[in-house]
Parts: sequence; structure tokens; C-alpha cells
Amino acid sequence: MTVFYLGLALFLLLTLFAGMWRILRGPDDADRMLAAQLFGTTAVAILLLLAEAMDTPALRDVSLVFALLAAVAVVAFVRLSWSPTADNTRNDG
Amino acid sequence: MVSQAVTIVLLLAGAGFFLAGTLGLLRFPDVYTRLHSLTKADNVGLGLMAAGLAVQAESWAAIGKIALIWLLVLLASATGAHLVARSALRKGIKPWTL
Amino acid sequence: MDVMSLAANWTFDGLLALALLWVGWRVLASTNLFKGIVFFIAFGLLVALSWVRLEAPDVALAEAAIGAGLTGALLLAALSRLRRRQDSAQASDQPLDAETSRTARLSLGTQALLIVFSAVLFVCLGTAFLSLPPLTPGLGPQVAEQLSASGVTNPVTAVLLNFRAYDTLLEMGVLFLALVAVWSLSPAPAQLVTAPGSILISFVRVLVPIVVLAATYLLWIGAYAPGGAFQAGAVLAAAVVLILLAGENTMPAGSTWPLRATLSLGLGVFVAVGMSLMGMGRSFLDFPTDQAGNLILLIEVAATVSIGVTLAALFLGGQPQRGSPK
Amino acid sequence: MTATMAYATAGIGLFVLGLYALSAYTHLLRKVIALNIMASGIFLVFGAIAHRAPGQGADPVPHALVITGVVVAVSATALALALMLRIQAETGQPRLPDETSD
Repeated sequence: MTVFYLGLALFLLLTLFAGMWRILRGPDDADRMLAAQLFGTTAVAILLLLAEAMDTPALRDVSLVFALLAAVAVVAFVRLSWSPTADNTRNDG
Repeated sequence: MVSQAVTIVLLLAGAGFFLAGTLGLLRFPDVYTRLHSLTKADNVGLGLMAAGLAVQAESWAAIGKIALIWLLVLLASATGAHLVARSALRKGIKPWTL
Repeated sequence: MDVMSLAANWTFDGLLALALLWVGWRVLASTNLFKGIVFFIAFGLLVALSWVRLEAPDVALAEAAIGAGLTGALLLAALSRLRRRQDSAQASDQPLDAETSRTARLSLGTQALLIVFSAVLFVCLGTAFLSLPPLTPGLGPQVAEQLSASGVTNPVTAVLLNFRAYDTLLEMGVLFLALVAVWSLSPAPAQLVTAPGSILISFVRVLVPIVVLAATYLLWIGAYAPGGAFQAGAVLAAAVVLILLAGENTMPAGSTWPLRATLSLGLGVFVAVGMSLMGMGRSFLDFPTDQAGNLILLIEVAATVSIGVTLAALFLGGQPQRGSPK
Repeated sequence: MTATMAYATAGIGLFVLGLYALSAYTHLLRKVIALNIMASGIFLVFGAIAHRAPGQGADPVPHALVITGVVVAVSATALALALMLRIQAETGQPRLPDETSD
């Protein structure tokens, strides 16, 4: 079973690498951000698999932290860099 | 042995959804369709994998933690997808049509 | 370990290490700065996975919260401020999209020299690593020997808050000083003008209590399993950042003294515990064995709150203005 | 041992890459990111060294040092970004003054 878990984790790692192509190509900033969000979910799955494969239940806590913070980057992106009115904002900084 | 078989089937099915989600992210034509494919990996792919691993979990607490992780990812991906799609519409990005 | 699992382990580690290098290169070499930042977020994720593989779950937790969450948000905020100011400063005669001109100032010769130097440095450092004596026991056995006197059973927490408590105290000082410096540079810039929308507000309302609960869990479990004040503080900071991002206005209104008190709480409690130990005839931060667990927990609770609020205040990028209007 | 070597090599490589980018690029945001990459590289080498003793798990002391380092790195990054924005406000360019003048 350990080899099976590890093999699946490896497979997910490979899909993550494939997703890098979307960051390279874009075309829009949002497309790149979507890839990052998919990576977050993939990392959660990889960590859950590794928790079994490496017999370290603590890895579920790492996975929990990823799941908790999965939205931070996307929310920051939408609110700060990509809001529709980003071009006519006040500038008092 | 039955539980192992169940785990293997669920994990393989989940991995299939991750593969499909990644392929969709790479191949679909615009941001809305890519959102669609990506949230399948988040929701169904991770859900199946979490279910498969929960079968093997050592305690009810561990099962609860795995379920919580899945629910949190669901919440994050639904909110993220909504925010990105809404901003894209407001920015005037036209949904892809044939 | 049989051949199959050995092969799977090696493949996983080898691919992950290669990916680290490739993504690190893409982070630095992307002509588009936003692309580089997204690669950096992915990079943080891969680093966290590497820590898992190096059997350092404590570090993986910290890296997951900071590397993949907070640093990405910090960089995105800084980039959007840079771009907005460049947009508003149209009068500038310098090219606005200066992000793309990267190494223009370096001549080809200098660049070649730099590349050769980097290659030589890589070989030297690699040789140095290889020439380390192969079988060092490290400090692991010493830590294990003294663990029962530390008040906790997680060796990393024992090192952080007992054996090397000075490090952690000074680190709280570094965090505090960094914030003082950021506050002295500028007032916090207003950055959000659009309405957050009801879905984002409900999301934050649901998520933040769970995040606070998880931070408490990480703090508590840190005594005997991977976790602790830094991880809990970083997770807490991410929750505060989410609240700030969901608001229409990032300026907290009213008096700033509760904020200032919270920011100095961690350092204050740490020093106060150390000093009162001195008052009882012991050395600074020399915990008595029977009270060590409680004292560590006291310091960690204060440190967690301070780390969380300080990191979030650093995200604001300046001193919040008193009672600033919307 | 092999896995440890892989991460050590990656760590050293990242340090060198970051150092190159730090010297070659003039944009301050790039320099800040380069410093972060260098820091990650150094931490990974620490982790690899902590993981060298076979069979008995990892050494907790370097792990504690790295956790401290990660938090210091993020606060230093925040300070560096604030300095960058201040420099841009003063000079109009996110670059060091001696690298801005033509």
C-alpha cells in the first residue's frame, strides 16, 4: 500500500508540474492565479497521501494549514491586483 | 482486504479527476471554462481522495480532520471561483462561444 | 525497504528537487513580475513539500503558512501599489513598464563574469557539503537526553522555547523592530476601494472562527507534536489579512493603543517571565523543571497573538492612521 | 542519503541563482524576491544537514533555527518592500538611486 500511496503522490506531483505551463502562458493574470489555486488543492491531496505513505499523521496538520489558507492568495489577487476599478483608485500612500 | 480495495478504487478515481482538472486548465479556451475544470479537481477529486484515505484512517478524530480539510478546500475554491469569475465579468472579459 | 518503495521515494525526491530549481529559476527570470510572484507562490508550496520529505513537519507547517500564504499576499500587495503609483505618475519620462528591462545596465562581459562566478560558487559550496563528515550524530541525542527537563515533549518546541529561548526572544524583538521601521517609513496606504461583495464577507465570517480554532489547536499541540507559537501565529496572521482584504477600508478607526499593546505583548511577556525568574534567584529564562511547561505555554500564547497581529500589520505596509475616515 | 543530497544540491543551486539575480537585476522587487529564494536555499541546506544522520530521524536544532529564520525572513521582506515603496515615492523609480541615473 505504501508504494501505491507514494506512486499516487508522484502522479499528482507530475500533474502539478504540467499545470506550470498555464503560469508560463497566461495569457491573463487570472489564468496564472487559477493554476496557483489548483496547486494548493493538489498539495493538500499530496500531503494527505504522504501522511499515509510516511506514516506521519502530523502531515494532516500541514494539509489542514494549506486548506485553511487556500483562499488567501486568490482573495489578495482579486482585491488588490485585479479589481475592475484598479485603474482609478485614490492614491494617498 | 475489502477496505483496501475500496481505498484503491476511490484514490484512483480521485487522481483521475485531478488529471482531468489539470488537462482542462491547460486545454480550455478561456478563464470561465478553466474555472469550471479546476473546481472539479478541488471538489470531486479531493473529495474522492479524502474518502479513500478516511477508510484507512486510524481514528474517528482523523476521519473528522480529513473531512474538515475537504470542506475547507470546498469553501475556498467556491469563493475563489466566484471572486475570479465576477471580476472577470466586470473587467469585460467575454465568455468563450463557438 | 523493498526495491519498489525505494525507487518511488528516490523518484519523488529527485523530481521535487529538480522542480525546486526550475521553479526558482522561473521566479527570478520571468519578464513579467506578476508571473514571477505566482511562480513564487508555487515555489513556497514545493518548499513546504520538501520539508515534509526531510522529516521536518514543524518547518513544513511554518513554511505552509508563511511561504505559500503570507509572503505571496505581501508581494501581490507591494506589486499592486508599485503599479498604481506608476500609473498615476504618468509625467515620468522614464519608461513606465520598467519591469521588463532587467539586466539592461550590465554589459555582456560583466554578465558572463557573473555567470562564471555563480558556477564556481555552486561547485565550491557543493564540494563543501560533500566533504562534511558523513556520520555526525548532530545535537539530536543531546536534545533527547534533556527533553524530560524541558517541560514539553516536542523536541523542536523544547529547543525554541527552552534550550535556545534567547533566539526566540531576540526573534520577537526582530519582528517588533521590523514593524517599528515600517511604521516610521510611511502611513498605511489605502488600497481597497471596491465593495467586497456578500459572498466574500460570508466566506470570511465562516472561515475566520475556524482559522482561530486551528491556530489554538496548533499552539496547544506544539507541546508534544509538530506545531507551536510560530505556526499558530502565522495562521492567525493570515486570518487577520483575510479580514483586512474583505473590508472596504483597511484603516482601523479609533485609538491605536489596544493595537500597540497587542503588538508588544509577546516581547513583554517573554521579558517579564525572564526577569521574574531572575527575581527568584535563577538565571534569565532558566525555567524550573516543574513549572517549565506552564511558563512555556504562557509565553507561547502571548507570542502567538503578537506574531499574528504583527505579521498582519506588516502586510498593511505602514502605520495605521488614527480614526481615518472611509 | 541520496534524497538528502538532492535537496542539498537544490538548496545550494537556489542560493547561487538568487545571488546571481540579486546582482544582475536592478528592480528592487526582483531583488527582494531573489533574497527570499536565497533564504529558502540556505534553509534547505540546513534541513539536508539535519537529515544526514541515518536511521535516527532528523536533528531538531536546525529545524528550530529554520523556523526562526522563516519568520525573520518574512518580516525582513515586509520591511524591504516598505523601503522599496518609499524609494519609489522619493525617486519615481523602484530602483536604487545609483542604478537609476542614466
